Order: sequence, then C-alpha cells, then structure tokens
Amino acid sequence: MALDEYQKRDFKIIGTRPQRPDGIDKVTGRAQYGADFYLPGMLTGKLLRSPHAHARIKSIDISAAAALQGVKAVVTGNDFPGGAKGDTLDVQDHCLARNVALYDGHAVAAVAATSAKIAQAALELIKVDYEILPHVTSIEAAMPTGAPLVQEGRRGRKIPEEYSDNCTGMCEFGHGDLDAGFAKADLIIERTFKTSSTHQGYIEPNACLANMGPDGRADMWCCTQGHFQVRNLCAQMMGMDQSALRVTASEIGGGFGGKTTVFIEPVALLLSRKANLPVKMVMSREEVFKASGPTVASLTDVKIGMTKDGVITAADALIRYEGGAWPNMTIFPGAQSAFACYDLSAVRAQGLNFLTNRPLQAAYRAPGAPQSIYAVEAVVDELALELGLDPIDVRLKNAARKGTKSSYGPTYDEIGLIPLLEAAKAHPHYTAPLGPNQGRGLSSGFWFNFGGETCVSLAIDFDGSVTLVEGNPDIGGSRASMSMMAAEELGIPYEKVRTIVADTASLGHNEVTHGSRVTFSVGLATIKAARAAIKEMCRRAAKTWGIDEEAVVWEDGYAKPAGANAGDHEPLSLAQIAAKSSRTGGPIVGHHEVMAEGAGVSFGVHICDIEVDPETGFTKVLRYTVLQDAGKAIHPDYVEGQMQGGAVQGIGWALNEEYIYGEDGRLQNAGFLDYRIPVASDLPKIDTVILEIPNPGHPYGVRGVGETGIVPPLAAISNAMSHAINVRMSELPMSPPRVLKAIKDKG
Amino acid sequence: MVKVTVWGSLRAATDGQAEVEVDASTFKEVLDALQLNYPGLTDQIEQGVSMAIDGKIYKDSWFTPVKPDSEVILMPLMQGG
Amino acid sequence: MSKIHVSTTINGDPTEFLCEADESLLDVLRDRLQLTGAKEGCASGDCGACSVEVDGRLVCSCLVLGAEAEGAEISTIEGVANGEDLHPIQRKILEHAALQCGVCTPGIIVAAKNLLAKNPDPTETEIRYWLAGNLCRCTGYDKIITAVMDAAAEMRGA
Amino acid sequence: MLVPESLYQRRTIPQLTWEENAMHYAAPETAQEASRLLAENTGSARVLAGGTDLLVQMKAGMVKPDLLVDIKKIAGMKDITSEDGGWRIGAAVSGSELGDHAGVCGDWPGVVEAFELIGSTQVQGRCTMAGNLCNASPAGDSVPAMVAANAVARIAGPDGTRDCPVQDIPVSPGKTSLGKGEFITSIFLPARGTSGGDAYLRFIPRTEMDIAVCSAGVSLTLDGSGTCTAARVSLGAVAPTVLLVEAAANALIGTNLDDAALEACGAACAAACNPITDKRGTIEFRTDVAAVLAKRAAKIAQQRAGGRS
Repeated sequence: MALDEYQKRDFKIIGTRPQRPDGIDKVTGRAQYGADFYLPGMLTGKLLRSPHAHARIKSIDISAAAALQGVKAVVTGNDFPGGAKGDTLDVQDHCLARNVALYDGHAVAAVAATSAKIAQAALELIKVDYEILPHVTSIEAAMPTGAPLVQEGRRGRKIPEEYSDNCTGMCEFGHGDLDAGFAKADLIIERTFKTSSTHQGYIEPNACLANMGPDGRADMWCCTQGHFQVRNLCAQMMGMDQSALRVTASEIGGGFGGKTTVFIEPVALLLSRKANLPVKMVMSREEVFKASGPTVASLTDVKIGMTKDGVITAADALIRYEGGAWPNMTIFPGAQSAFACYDLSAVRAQGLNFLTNRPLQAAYRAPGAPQSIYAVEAVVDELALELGLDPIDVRLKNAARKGTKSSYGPTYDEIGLIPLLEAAKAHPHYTAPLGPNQGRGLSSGFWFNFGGETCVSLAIDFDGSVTLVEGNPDIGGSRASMSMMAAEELGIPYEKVRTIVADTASLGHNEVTHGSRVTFSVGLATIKAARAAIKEMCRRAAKTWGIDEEAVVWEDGYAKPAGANAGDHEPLSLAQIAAKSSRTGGPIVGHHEVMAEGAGVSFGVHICDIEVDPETGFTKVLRYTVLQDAGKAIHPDYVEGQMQGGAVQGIGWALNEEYIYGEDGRLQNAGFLDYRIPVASDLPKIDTVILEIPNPGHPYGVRGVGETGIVPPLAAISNAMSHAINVRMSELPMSPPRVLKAIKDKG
Repeated sequence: MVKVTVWGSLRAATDGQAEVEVDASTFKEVLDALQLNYPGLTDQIEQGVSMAIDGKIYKDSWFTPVKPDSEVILMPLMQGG
Repeated sequence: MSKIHVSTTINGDPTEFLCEADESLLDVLRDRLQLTGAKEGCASGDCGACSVEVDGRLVCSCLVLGAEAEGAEISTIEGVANGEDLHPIQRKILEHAALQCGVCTPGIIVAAKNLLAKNPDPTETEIRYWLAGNLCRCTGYDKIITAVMDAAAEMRGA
Repeated sequence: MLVPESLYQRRTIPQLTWEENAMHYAAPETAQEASRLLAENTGSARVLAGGTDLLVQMKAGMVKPDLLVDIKKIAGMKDITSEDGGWRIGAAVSGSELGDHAGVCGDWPGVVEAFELIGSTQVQGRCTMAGNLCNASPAGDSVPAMVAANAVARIAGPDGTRDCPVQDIPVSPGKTSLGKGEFITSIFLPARGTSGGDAYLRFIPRTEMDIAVCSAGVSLTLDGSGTCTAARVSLGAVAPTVLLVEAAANALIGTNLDDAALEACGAACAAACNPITDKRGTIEFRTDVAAVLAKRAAKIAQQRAGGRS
C-alpha cells in the first residue's frame, strides 16, 4: 500500500458546507433514536440494582417476582450460558453481576413484563441476601498495601511492593537520560494534580430493543457507537454465532466514547430469549450515571526541568488512574500522550491503574489524555511564569515537529503544532486587554487517531444516483462528509449521493465510531470504493467504444477516451453508463474492505479568558478560542462543531463536573441537577481556527478531529485561574467552594 | 536485520534493552522473531500490539513490509473515545 | 384497571387517550400516541429534551401529568413544520449545522419558537438564558445561538 | 443461587396488591371540595399545582402519594388581583405568568426575580410560589424574597380560610405547618408604599439550572433623605428553614446603607447562619457567601427604592 496516499488537488465539493442528509428527520422529530422503537408484543425490561458499594450476593429469591401476573421472564447473572472470557466476561459481569455486587448501582437481576409498572413491582418482590464487604472509591484509599480489595487475583505483572493488589497494571514510555537532563536545568518544578471522574454526559440514555427466539436467532436495535462491537460482545456472552445476531444502529443521541461497549443489551437478549417476546430496555438518567462508563479519575505527579531561556531539559510523570471495579487500559494512552506535544531529549511517563468500587470506566473522548496533559501543561505554564517567559514562546521552543522522536516512541511525520502555536500567538485574542480579577490561560493538546476495520459499498443506481452503504454510526454529521467524498471522487453533485448506515448483516465488520477515525477511515474506504466503481465504469465505456480499457480516463463525472489510438468518442456520463449497466454486464457496485492504517495525529491549542468573583469564587468564561489542525476539513461546519463541543466538555470538566461519592461509597449526584454540565448561559461564543497540514496517509489529507478538542481546556482554564487569582490550583473541578477557599488561604 | 524499540515496561523482558535487533521483513516476522528471542514478550504480543513503522501506526497488519532501515516501534493496542 | 380518559388537542388535532394517574405527558406522547419527537433525557426537568408547549407555555412534558392535558392545547415538535414548509428555526438550524447528534434539537426548536413568539428581537444573552434549560452536549451551543438569531432576523423581515 | 427452574411453570397469579392502591387523580372545581378530598384521605394525599417538585420526587420514589388533588381547575387559582395597594396572587399562577404581570413586577421586582430564578424556562412555565413554599426546601428560591416582602399566605381548609405569614409555613425540610385538609389558595404581597425596594440574590455554580447553595432577600423603605426607615433581611439554604435575620435588618435601619452599615448587616447574617456541608457547598462557603449576597441585595434594594445608589 503506497505510504503516501495524499495527492494535492483543488476540490469542488470538499471544504464546502452542504446540508446533512439526516437533517430534516432531526429537526422535525422523526429521527428514531434508541428508545423510539416499538414491536408487537413488546415487553419492558428493568434491572434490580445493588444499593451497596461492595457486597457479596449470597442468594437471590426471584420466586415471588416470577409468579407476578404480567411478568414473562426473570434472569440473573448466572443465566448467561458462559461463553464469555477475559475482558468480555468482565463486561458481562458489569452488565449483570454473578456473585459480587461491586459498586453502588451494579445490576443483580432483571425482569421483563407486559408493562413498566408491573416490571417495577416485580423488582420490589425480588429478595437479595447481601453480605456487606469493605469498599474503596478513591485512588488514595485503593493504593496502599492492606487497602480493601475490590477483586481477587487482578494484581498486574511486576507491580512494586508498595501497592495493594488493587493495582492491576503498569506501563512506562520515554527515552533519554533523566538524571543528566535534570542536572542541566536552571529551574525544576514538581507538582501533584488530581482530576475527578467525569461522565460523557450524552443527553440520550442508553436504550435497546432485543427480539430473540428459542432458535437462537436475534435482532436488536440500539443506540451505539459501534453495532458490530455490540453484536460481537453479545454473541460471545449469549454463546451464539455472530451471524445469528443482527444489530441495527439507531440514531445515537451522543456517545463521546461512552457508547462503545454494552450495558443493557446482553440483558435484553437474555430476557427476550427466555420470554420468547421482544424486550425493550431504556436506562434512566440515574442508571446512566451510576452504572454506565464514566472516565477515570487521576492522581498525577509531574516534574519538569527547564533552562533560563526556556528549553526543557528533562520531563517525568507518574500517572495514577482509577477506572472502576475491573482492570482497564487507559493508563497506556494517558502515559503516551502526556508529553506528546514536546520535543524532549530525556522524558519518562509511567502509568499505574487501580481498582475501586465504581462502575467499569469507558472511553471519554481522547481517553486518558486530558488528565495527563492537564498536569504537564500546568507545570509548563508555571515554569514560563517563574522564568518570566511568554507561555507560547516556551511551547514553540520545545514543540514537537517533523522528525521529533515522540515521547511515546515513533518519529513524527508532518504535524501542525508549530503552525498552531504561531497562529495562536498572532490571534487578536492572545493580546487583548484584561480587566481586574481576569486571567488568560493557554494550553496545547494532542490525540492519536486510528484506522481499524472499515467496509463500504457504493452502488451506482440506474438513474445515475448513488447509494453509499457504510457501517459507522453517524454522531456528528459524518454521513454528509461521506457523501461529499464520494461525490468529489465520482464527479457528481453532492445531492446525488445518499449515505446510509447499514446493519451488521449488510457489511463486513466495522470498527466502532471512536478514536476520531470515521472521517479518516470510512472516508478512505469511500474514496477507494468510488475509484473501484470508476474503474468498472471506464471498463464498460471501453467495451461500448470497442477500445482498450487503459485508453479510458475519468474526468468530472465522465468516462473519456484518452491516449493516442483511443479514437474520437462522445464522453459518457455516470448516468449514461448507469442507465445501460444491465446491458453492459449488470449493476455496478464499487466496494472496499480494509484494515485502515496511516491515521495522522491531530494537535490543538486553546486560549481562554476567565473572570473570578473574589467574594464568591464564581468563575465566568469570558472568551474562548480553539485552534486545531484538521489535515483537510471535509465539512468545515462539523469540524468546527467537534472543536466547540470538545472545548465545552473540557470547560465543564475544569469548572463543575465531578462524581461525588459519600463515605458509604454511594454516588451522591446521579442526575443532571447536581452533575453540572455547562448550560447555554454559562458560555461565550467558542471561536474556531482550522489549520490544514495534510496527513500523508489519506488521499485528501484528512486527520481525525473528534477528540483533541477536549484535551486543552482543563489546563487552559486552570492556567487562566492561576493568573486571575494568582494562586496555583491543582485539583479539578475548580468549583466555587474550592476557588473561594484558595483565595482566602492565600490571605 | 531491523532495530525494534520496545516501550519502557516491556524492557524487563528484553534484559533492559530499549532497542533490540531481529531478522524480519514484515510486521508478523518482527513479532515472531521477538517472541523467539525474548519469550517474556509473548504475553503482551498475544494480547495484541500495534507497531509504528516509519511514523505510521499499524494495528495487527501482518504483511506490512518492514525495511532494514525502517524505524520500528512496538506500541500498545490503540483505543479511542 | 383505573386509567383516566383524557380529551385534549395536540398540534391542532383533537386527541383522546387513556393513561394512568401518575403517567407523565411525555410517556403518553411517546408510548401511547407514538409522537416520539419529545425525548426523555432525565425525567426530572433538568435537560429540556422533552420540551412541549401547553396552552402556549413552554414546559417539560416529563413534569406534566397526562391527566393534566384534559382540555389543553398541546404543541410538540411534530407540529412545528407547516406541511412541507419547515419553520424558519428548523431551516436555520440545518443551514448553520447547529446540531450534531440531534437528540436535543426537537426540545431546542420548541423552546426557541416559543421565545420568538414572545420576543421577536432577543439579544444573544436573552437567547442563552431562555435556552439554559435545554442541555446540549455535542455543540457547545455556539451554532445553535447563531441559528436562532438568524431565524429571528428572517422572521422580523430584518 | 436459589433459582429453581420449576418456578417459571407455576402460574398461580396473586392479585396485584399494588393495583388497588394505585394513585388517584382529582381535579375539584371548588376549594371546599379540594380540602374535603384532602381531609378525608386516610393515606398520603398531595396538592398538585405546578408539580415541578412533586413529580420529580414521585419519579425518584421519594414520595408515593395515593391521591393527587389538582387545584388548577378551582376558580381564582390563576388570578392576580390588586388588593389594599398590594397584590393577591393565585396559588396556581406560574412563574412565567407572574413575570408577564407589569403591576407585580413594578412593585415587587425582588419577589418576581426570586420566583423566576426557579429552574429553567420550562420549569417557569409550571412552577408556583405556593408549591415552592410548601415543598419546604431550605433552598426554595421564592421563599426568602416573600419573607422579606412580609408576604401572607391564604389557606383554605375544612374549617374555612385563614391567613398566615409566609415565614411561618415551613417548619423543617419537607414539612409545613399546614393542617390536614389545608392548602394554600393565594399569596398576598402587601402594599410596598413609596420609596420601598426589594431584591433577591442566590449563589449557584452555573448561571442557571442549579438549586441555590445559599441566598438572600432584602426589602427596605427609605425616607426622603435616603435614610432606611424599615428593613427585612432573610436568608435561604443556610438553616433548616428560611431565616428572618432581625439583627441584619437593624444594622440597616437608621443608616443610608454606607459601607459600615452593610458590613454590620453582612456580619449579622454570617452570625445567624447555621448551614450544613453537603454535595453543593461547605459550611464556610455558605456562611461567607450568604453575607456577601445580603450586602449586594441590600444595595440593589436601595437603588430600587430610589435612594442614593
């Protein structure tokens, strides 16, 4: 596969802002989300959840519930046939406990009944005999030897003695000689930072409708970021062939990584098979907060040495994450991305993961990076301040660039961090005047992007319109981008291409919509599928003209004779070729299946101004500017949307969002009233600047932009806070009580 | 022969070396050679790894060519949000 | 069984239904009348995704009982467009790409339409405070505010 | 795990116990009928006006009433009438309806702004002051402003109607002084007289949608020279019920609200606070910020009273 896919060209459709194909349904309320499906004979499923932080399930008596009029099925964790292994078994246990209820809200039994009321009444008839066990809900409590143990036998390989068996994993990245580096530094700053667990906050609670028969075949409709992943996980848990389960992705009401796994889907299948009737399950908002997949909380030490003129000589980070009652891998991307924005000769990032009595974490937009990069960007900012250097100049001096050996290993190809920093420095926002109690903060940010399995089919219909079939749920307008790329490649108008997201029975496996991969990978496959269709259409034209295939080229939607002995023939449009396709060999379909590789990383730089009320600790965001490298913005509106949405999630994370557990290990704020995501009146306009440094690994230069936006705000707001109240705070969220206390303690 | 860099926490299985040399010309041959010479890496490789070849990240792509002068970095499996 | 019979008007159409005494108007709209445009995001009046108008007042339909709809005028997202013609707010939201996942969009459109009926020339701040009860997690609100202001301008003939 | 397979086959169907005591809904057309329904109910009956607290508590399983008495069909519940120079506001008047009433907004801007801070625009389309008062939350937004305004609640019950100052309605979190069969039919805001002004401020971490972490309502009257002749200062979410802080009012009376007077008023408020630490705020935070809000509210009330700003 050619290493350099990218060919520079002028685009006709790419870069414009057409209307998205699913828009009418969404503004009229017709679009069908997870909870908007109904089937004849449909039952309602509900889950009984443990009220304890940690408890062994000694016995469950479901007899009264099973006998209640209208109840058609009652199941517990032991009703799963037992096919699931390893990580999938952990996910299954997270969906429905088998022997131990590991967190407040952990599901222990489920009921399907002819109405929600009867299902609720049945739950109250289930008698569970719990044996309360000691619990831990924070890293500090889970870490030391002798701490209450969340699960047996989960200690990671080669974990240092000082840590308890709750420590399930360790990783380390970096290169160079740290001691030598620190020795050369004129100033060394070492700080510890804490961030709270936060939730993706998608407005649509998880929902599904399962329809399974005793023959072991099933259909499922659900809101998900990856219906192929849902199929494969559920098939393993249910002990059935993947092909026996067809999953259709509904429209999805937000995911941000939280809907890349399963919570209620396997339980709905279990209930449906037992009842031999369709079962619909919809999580309440309280259930979403208590028992879906919030992100990891963190406790991070960062030590950075810098010379008087701002060169970083050495950088070291120890990153500790807690991600719930089962092991998770988020310390890997967390440790890899910590120093990814910097060109360092001596760098080390270590990660440690700890179990706690909390729900199993799921990815949340650039999982692991916001927490670690927040700590690094805060220390870099403090170093610049102490040495009297401009924060952007310090970052420019140490910025990663083409040829830099990254902190996580590979050498960077073409990347956009320096152009972004220069654009930020030149932006009017960076030099605008500030008033009293106001502060400006800056932060850079990074995220990888991924390829992964991708399948696309592109049918040239008889009337010359095109049906593009792909397998990745469209959350932020990706169907528009796919239609644009297909239309650009085929040389036909955007409106002529209809993109639909097909179910798992219509295409080969597609990797989940995550990792900012869809516009990159599905776009790549769409372009290749279009080129396959073009090749076939040129072949049909050549046969029609009786000339050699090689003597036909495709230009602006037409097959044209080309080359010395091609002869003089009227060019044939796509529509003309399509109309005759039955006569020239049959329907024309281009398709492409690939493990997409070569995704390019995406950097971002954010500037923000805040004002703090010194008498109450209230923080108002006055101005916010996002600069990000998109490689090539296919549909600029939706690139801007990712930048704005990511920034506002980061602002919420920095100022007000946190999981609050009581001493009893129970979640205290499982609702949108006390889990405070930003509202419209909290925010100014979020200004965006898109830079386009092409990614060599994509024909149009596309880089994934979906996740980087959430990384910089944590440090940008924290750095702004330190200038507004001249106190360095090192814990998120910087809620008003904490800010007022910091101001008063400063004296 | 190809120089392969392993990340920090795996260096315990390569007698502390950050970089090891193996005889290989594709992604899969690199993995097979690593497991042969450094059995301690087998666990991690079976769990799944990515590999950065000259700056581009590949995930389990067995037949991707690896040139003798390529920069080859073993990396953990990628996830996303 | 002890259901309550309710006669009401929804989007101008006379409608009758049976509901439980403690059943919310949102559950009636969605599960009994298959008007699934109003979405349940929280069932506690904190997210606004279930916004409808009752007798001209913007409310969360999850905090209204089905029984309270007796004799009322209900209008939902399904009634905002006039046949083929989208309401200016619906058009401007598409034009400005003021949505991503779209699950909050119906609630925001009903709320914005209610605002512009009362205040044809709202400032950005007035729009932001009016829509503070409609949570959106994807867009950061920026393009939504722009779309509502643009729709207001068009409706004023400005 | 005790799960004998045979249980699913046994289909003896017990009568659905929860079926009989399913909740009933009544929408009486007279106050007498409403109070009779409430008085005769042996289980737990609740009044439904806006329902924006009640329905949330029902869905969360915090309350399981067996009778809801909807008062919105009772004549007068939606009326706003002027009376003795003040205003009588029906118990079913919603926040958005009151906000549209120029008369009340002109006389009592502090009460209206407090009422309009409850919840979102959507909640404003339903919530009522009587409901906010009877929910008896220490953090109820309209209550401190009503108390500062010396508002009076009119109560209908089995023995006819009676009036009761608003500050005497809440007894403790979630509990009111209303007797069996009693419910509020209207709130009376007295005549404010010339050169009076009121204001209400609350602290929330966002700009909308939160429950008050702490709050302060001030109502005062100035004489011709701008000296404060009468004042009431009340605080929310800093004690089990709303506080009327005499000492804070006395710190303002007789002064023209100079800095010293405002500092004394703030200090008195801080002294009166008896808050808790919970997920929304700490004892120190609530005490400090309540004092700040009282000072700021007093200055706004002063401006509204037409005195020197």
